[in-house]
Amino acid sequence: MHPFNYVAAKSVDEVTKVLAKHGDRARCLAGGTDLLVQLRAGVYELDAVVDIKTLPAANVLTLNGSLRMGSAVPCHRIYEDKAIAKAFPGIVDGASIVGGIQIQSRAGMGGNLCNSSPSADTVPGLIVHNAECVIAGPKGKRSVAAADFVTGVRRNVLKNGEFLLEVKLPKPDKGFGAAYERFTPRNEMDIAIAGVASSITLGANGKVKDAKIALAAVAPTPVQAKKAEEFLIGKEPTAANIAKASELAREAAKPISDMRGTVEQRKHLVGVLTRRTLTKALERAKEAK
Amino acid sequence: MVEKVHVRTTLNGEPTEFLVYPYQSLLETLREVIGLTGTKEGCNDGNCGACTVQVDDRIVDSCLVLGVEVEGKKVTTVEGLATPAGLHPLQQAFLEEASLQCGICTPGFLVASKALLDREPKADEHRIRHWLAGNLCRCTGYDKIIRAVQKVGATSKPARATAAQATAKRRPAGARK
Amino acid sequence: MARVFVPYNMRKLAGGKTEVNVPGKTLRELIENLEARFPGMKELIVEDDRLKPGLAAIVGEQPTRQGLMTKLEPETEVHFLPAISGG
Amino acid sequence: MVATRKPATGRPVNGKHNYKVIGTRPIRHDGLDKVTGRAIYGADIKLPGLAHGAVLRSPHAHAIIKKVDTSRAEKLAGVYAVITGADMPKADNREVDLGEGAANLKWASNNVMADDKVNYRGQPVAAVAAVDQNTALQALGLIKVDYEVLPAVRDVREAMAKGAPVILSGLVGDDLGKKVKNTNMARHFRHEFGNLDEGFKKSKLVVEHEYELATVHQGYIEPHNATAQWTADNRVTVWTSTQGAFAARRQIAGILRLDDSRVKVIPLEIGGGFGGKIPVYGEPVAAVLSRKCARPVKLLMDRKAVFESTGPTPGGTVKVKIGVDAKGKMLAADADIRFESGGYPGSPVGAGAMCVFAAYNIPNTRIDGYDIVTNKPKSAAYRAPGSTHVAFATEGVVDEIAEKLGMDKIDFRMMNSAKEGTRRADGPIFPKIGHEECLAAAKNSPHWKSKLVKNGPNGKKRGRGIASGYWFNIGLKSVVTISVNTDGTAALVEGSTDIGGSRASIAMQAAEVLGIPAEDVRPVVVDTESIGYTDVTGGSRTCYATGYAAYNAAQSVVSILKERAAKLWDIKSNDVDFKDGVFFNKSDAELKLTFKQLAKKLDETGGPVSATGSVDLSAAGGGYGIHIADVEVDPETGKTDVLRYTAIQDVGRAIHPSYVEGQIQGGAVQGIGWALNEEYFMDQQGRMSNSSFLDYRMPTTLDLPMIETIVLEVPNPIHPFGVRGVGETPIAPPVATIANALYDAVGVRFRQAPMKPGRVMEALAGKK
Repeated sequence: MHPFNYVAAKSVDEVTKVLAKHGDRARCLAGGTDLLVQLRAGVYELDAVVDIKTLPAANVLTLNGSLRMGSAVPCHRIYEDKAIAKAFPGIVDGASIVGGIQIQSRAGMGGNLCNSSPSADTVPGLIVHNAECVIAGPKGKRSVAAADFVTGVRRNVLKNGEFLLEVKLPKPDKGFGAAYERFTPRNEMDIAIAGVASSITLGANGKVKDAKIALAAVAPTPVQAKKAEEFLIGKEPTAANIAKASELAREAAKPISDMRGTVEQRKHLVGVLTRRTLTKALERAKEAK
Repeated sequence: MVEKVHVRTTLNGEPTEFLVYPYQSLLETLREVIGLTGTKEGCNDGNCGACTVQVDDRIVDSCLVLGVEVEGKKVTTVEGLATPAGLHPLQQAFLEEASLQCGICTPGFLVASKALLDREPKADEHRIRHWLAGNLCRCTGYDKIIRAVQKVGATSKPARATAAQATAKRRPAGARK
Repeated sequence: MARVFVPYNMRKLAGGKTEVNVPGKTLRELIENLEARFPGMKELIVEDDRLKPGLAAIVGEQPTRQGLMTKLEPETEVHFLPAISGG
Repeated sequence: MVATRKPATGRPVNGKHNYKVIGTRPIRHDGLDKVTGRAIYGADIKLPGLAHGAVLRSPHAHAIIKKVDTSRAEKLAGVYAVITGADMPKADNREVDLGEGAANLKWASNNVMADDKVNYRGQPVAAVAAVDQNTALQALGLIKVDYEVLPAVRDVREAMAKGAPVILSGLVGDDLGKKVKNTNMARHFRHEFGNLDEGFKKSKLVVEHEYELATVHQGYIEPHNATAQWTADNRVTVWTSTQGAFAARRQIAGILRLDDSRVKVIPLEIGGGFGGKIPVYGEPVAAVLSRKCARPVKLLMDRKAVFESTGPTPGGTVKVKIGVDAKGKMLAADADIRFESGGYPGSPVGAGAMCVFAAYNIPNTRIDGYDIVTNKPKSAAYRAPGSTHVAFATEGVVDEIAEKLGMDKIDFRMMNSAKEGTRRADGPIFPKIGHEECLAAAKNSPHWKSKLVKNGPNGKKRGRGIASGYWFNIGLKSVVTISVNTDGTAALVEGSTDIGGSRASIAMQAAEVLGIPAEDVRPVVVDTESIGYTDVTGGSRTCYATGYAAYNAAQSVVSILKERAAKLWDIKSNDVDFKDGVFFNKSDAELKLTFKQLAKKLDETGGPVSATGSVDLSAAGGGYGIHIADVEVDPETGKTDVLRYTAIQDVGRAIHPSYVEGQIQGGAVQGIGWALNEEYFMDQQGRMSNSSFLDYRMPTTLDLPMIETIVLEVPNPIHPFGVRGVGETPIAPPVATIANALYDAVGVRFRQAPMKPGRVMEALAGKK
C-alpha cells in the first residue's frame, strides 16, 4: 500500500483544506471498509487520509420529523435507534444488511454513497426517501439530491476539495411507506446480485399519490424505474397494478452478466424484488396513515 | 515522507502506547508492532472475521481499522478475555463443547460472542447465528460454536459482572449501552 | 499359487487374460514368474528393485507396506493399482 | 520396535465396550493456548533479523516468460534479496514418493517458482525479501516481466478438444499403457471386470447421465505461510503450518536438491488444511531468498493468492451409466471420470475411480479415469479427494433408478449394498465394512421418519434427499515415544500435526493402555529431528495410525513396568499381570501396585522408562456415510436453504466423540457449500474472478441449521481399538444429498455443481 499521512479532522475547513491540497490523492475516512480494501488492492493511491469520525458535524444523528445523518455515522447507530427504526423502516432495511456486525460497526451511509458502487445497499433507500446530500467544500456548502449523487461506477458529483457532510431525509408525508430488499446467495456477508427500494405515498382517496422505485446492481449507477413510478401514480395500489409496475421496473434495468449473476437472472430478480418491496411499502404506508 | 505516529490507547485494560505508520492496520499493529499474535489474519479484506477485536463497545474487523484510529479508545483482544480470576465462561465453554478444531477462527469467535452476550445474554440460536455471520469457520460447521454460546448465555445471570469487568477499574455504571 | 488380477493396461501383454494364477512365496518371486510367462510385464510394475512410485500392490484385502518382500499365502489375491493419497 | 503388533488386551466389542478413557470427552491438551490466543501458528513466528517476503505472481494463465528485470527492485531501499526461477536449484525430472503419492520434482519446483513458462494465473515468477512487508510489496511493483501470452485452456473439454494448445510440451501421456505425445491428457487408466455389454443387455432399465463440477477450494481460514533460514553450514530450518512436517521436508529437500536430513521442518499450529496444506508452496522460495540475504525470511500468502495459486480440488465431468434387472438388482455399471489436474499432472482421479461404485455390489463394471492438464492452479487433495465428485453422479443415477422402479430409496440401496466379501469395481475384495449398518440406521433415524410438509411459506417448495459416500482411509507410517514420569504421568512425543484435536485422541489411546486418565498423558507435536518419520495428518489416518503407534509404545511401556514390578516382588516378569492401570502378582493377589505407585519406584528399579512405537500400516478401514437433507427452495429467486441435515457414519470406534462429531459436521458443511454456492468463476482468459471470501461463497453461521450426527461403531478388525478413518468420508455425500433433495422439492434433476440460485431459477423457468 502506498504510504499516506493521517489527519484526524476537527473542523470542516480542516477537511476541505487537506482535500483541496492533495486533489484526488486524498480522501475522507469514515468506516474505511471500502477505502482500505481498495487501497490495499491498489485500485488507487493516496498521500493523505482525512478521518471525519472525529468531526462532530459529520457524526450528527437527529430525528425530529425529518432525519439528519452525518456522513460518518455507522449503520449500527441507525438501526439500533428505536425511534429512527420506527420512523424510517425503509432506511433500516438497507443499513442492517451491509456486510456483517463487524462491518456495520464501522460502515455507514456516507461511505456507501461516496464509494458509489452500483450494488450499494443503502443508496436506493435514500433515493426513494427523497434524501438530500449536503456537500461541504472550499466555497461553502451545497445540496444535491441523493438520486443525482452517483454519476458512474465509483464516480459521483464531489469536486476537488469537497466531501459529503451529511444526508437529510424530509419528514415523510402521512401515508408514506418504503422498503428495501436485495437478493444474495448467502443470508449475510454478501453483495447484492440485485436490490430494489420502493416507496409509496397514499393520497386521502387511498390512491397512489407518489411512488419511487430505485434499483441497485443492474446499471452503472443506482437507477430509478421512472415508467413504473409514473404508471402507479393515481392508481389503486392493487396487486395487479403492483405486478404491472414490477414488469415496467424490469425494463428499466440494464444489467450485465458477471461472476455474481447473469442479465436474465438480474432482470427477473428486479421484477420479484420490486413487487415485494412495493407490497411491503404499501403495508407500511397504510400503517402510517 | 510519512512518519510514524505516536498513539496512546488502552489495550486489554492496560494503558499502551506505540509508534506506527498511518497506513498500518490495527491488525498489523497488534501482531507486528505490539507483538500480540492472538488476533489472526484470514483474508485482510473484512470478509472472514478472524481478526475481530472490540474497539470501545463495538466489534470490528481489525484489518479494516488503522492503528492510528485507536488513539484514546479501549481495545479488547482475545488476550484480554481471561483474567487472573480465570478463563472467561465462553473460553471454558468452547473447550468443553469442542467448539474449535484448528482454532484459527476461535479468537475472532470468542471476542464476537462475548460482545453479543454482554448486551444480549439470552440471545436465541437465530440471533447468535445472525451476530456471528461475520465470522467464518471451515472446520466445525458452526454447530458446536453456537451450542457453546447458547450454553454460556443460558447459565449467565442477567446482571452478572463479567470477569473482564471484575478486573477493570470500577467504570461508571451504564458506561456501556 | 497366487491369483494375480491383471491391470487393464497390462492385459494385452497377458494375452487378454484378466486373471492369472502364478506361483511365488514373495511378491518379488511372483513378479519374476509373471515376467517369465509374459515378458515386458515386470518393467510396468518394478523400477530399480522397488514397486514403481505411484503404484501399489494389494495383497489379500490391503495394500502391502513391505513392498517386494511381502510374503504370499497360498490362494491369496494380488492386485496392482494406482497408489492413492488422501486429503 | 516391531512394526505392527497384534492387540493383546482390550479386544474391541461391537458398539458396547468396557474402555475407561476411550469414548469419554476430555478437554484437549492444546485447548487452553488456542482459546487464550497464546498458540503459535505459522504466521506468528518471530525471529531475530527476520526479513519479510512477498511473491510476484503471473497475471496470465498461460504464457512464456521471455525476460524478468529485477534491477530496479534490487535498488529499492530496504530490499535484501530478489530471486526468480533462475535462482532455484535445478530439480531433476523424476518421480519421488512423498508418502502421499508420487510427484515429479521438476514440476513441483516449477509450481513454487516458474522458470521459463507459467501454466496458471498466480504462479510465482519472482520473490523479494525486505525489511518489512510493505517494502517487499512495493519492490514487486518494480519488477518487469515480459510474457508471451498463450491461449488459456480452461477446463477438461477445452483441454481434450482437437488442436487444443499443449500446456506441457515435455509431457508423455499414458493412454491405457500407450505413450502419447503433444497432449494435455497426462493419464488415461481403466478398471474393467465381468462383461459390461452382457450386463447392460440383460438390464431391464438403464440410466445414464453426465455430471459437471466446478473447481472448488478447501477454504481453510489460515493462509499459507512459510519461514525459512538457510545457514552457512548448508542446512535449512523451516517453520510452517503444514499437514505433514516429514512430507514437507521431503518436498523441500527434493526441490532444493538437498538430502532430507539437511532440512529441518518445525511444524507450528496449523489453521486448517483439509489436504491443501500437504504440498509445499512458500517454503523452498523463502529458503532460496534466505540463502541470498543470509537472514531468516517469512513469506505470508494473501487470500487472493491462496485461491489462485494453491491446489483446489479439480473441476471436471463424471458420466455414470447403471443397468438393473426387473427386481432392481444392479447388473452393470460404467463410469467415465475426467478431472482437471491443473498446471501440472496429478489430480485425484485414481481415488475417484476407487470410490465411484464402492457402495454397491455390481458384477460387471468398467471405470475410465482421465487426468487432464489445464491452465489452473495444480490441484491438491481436498478431503476424500475425488469421492464427492463421483458420489454426485452415482447417487443421482441411483436415486433416479429407485424412483423409476417405484422402490423405497433406502431399500434399493440396501438390496445392492456392498458388504464384506464384495469385489470392488477396481478389483480387490472388501474387508468388514459398515454400509448396510449405515443404511439401516438412516432408515430408522428420527430425521428419515419425520414428516416433511412439502409446501413452505410464500410459495416455497420443500424436499428431502438422501445419498451415500465412501472413503478408503490410508494407514502409512507413524512413530510415537512415551516416557513415564515418576509422578505417575506420561510424556508422549508424536510427529502428527494437530488440526482437529488429535493430540487428545492419541493421548487417550495411550492412556487406555496405561490405565491412567487422559489428562495424565501430555502429548507434544515435534519437529522432524525429534521423532521418527511420520506421514501427513491427512487421509483420515492420524487417529488411526498415530493412535496405533501410541498403542504399541504404551504396550512396550507396560512390558518394561511389568519387569520392574517383578524386580520389586522378586518374581519372574510373566508372573506379573496388568489390568485397568494396576499391576498384580499373579500368585499373590495382595501384592499390587497402581501405575502411579510403581512410577514412584522407577529410580530404584532401573531408572527412566521410555518406549517407542512405530507403525507402517496398509490402510485404515474404509468408512461409509449416509446423509439426509431437508431443503426449502424459493422458486422466485432459486435460493435454497437447508432446513435440517443429518449425517450418519460408521467410524469403527469413536475415541473422542466430540471431535468425531466435529469432523462429520465440518465435512458435511464443506459439502453443503460445495453443493450450493462454491465455485471458481473463470473469465475468458482463464483468470479467477472471485478470489476473495466475499465472492467465493462459503456458508456462514446464518446459512445452516445444526448438523445432527449419528455415529455408528462397526469396529475395524485391523486396529487395536477398532478405529476407522473418520475425517474425509463426511464430505462425500452432501453434493448428491442436496441434489436429490432439490429434485424432491422442485422436480428438476440438477447435474451441475454448484446448484446456485441462478442455475435453479433458470431450470425452474425452463420447466414452466
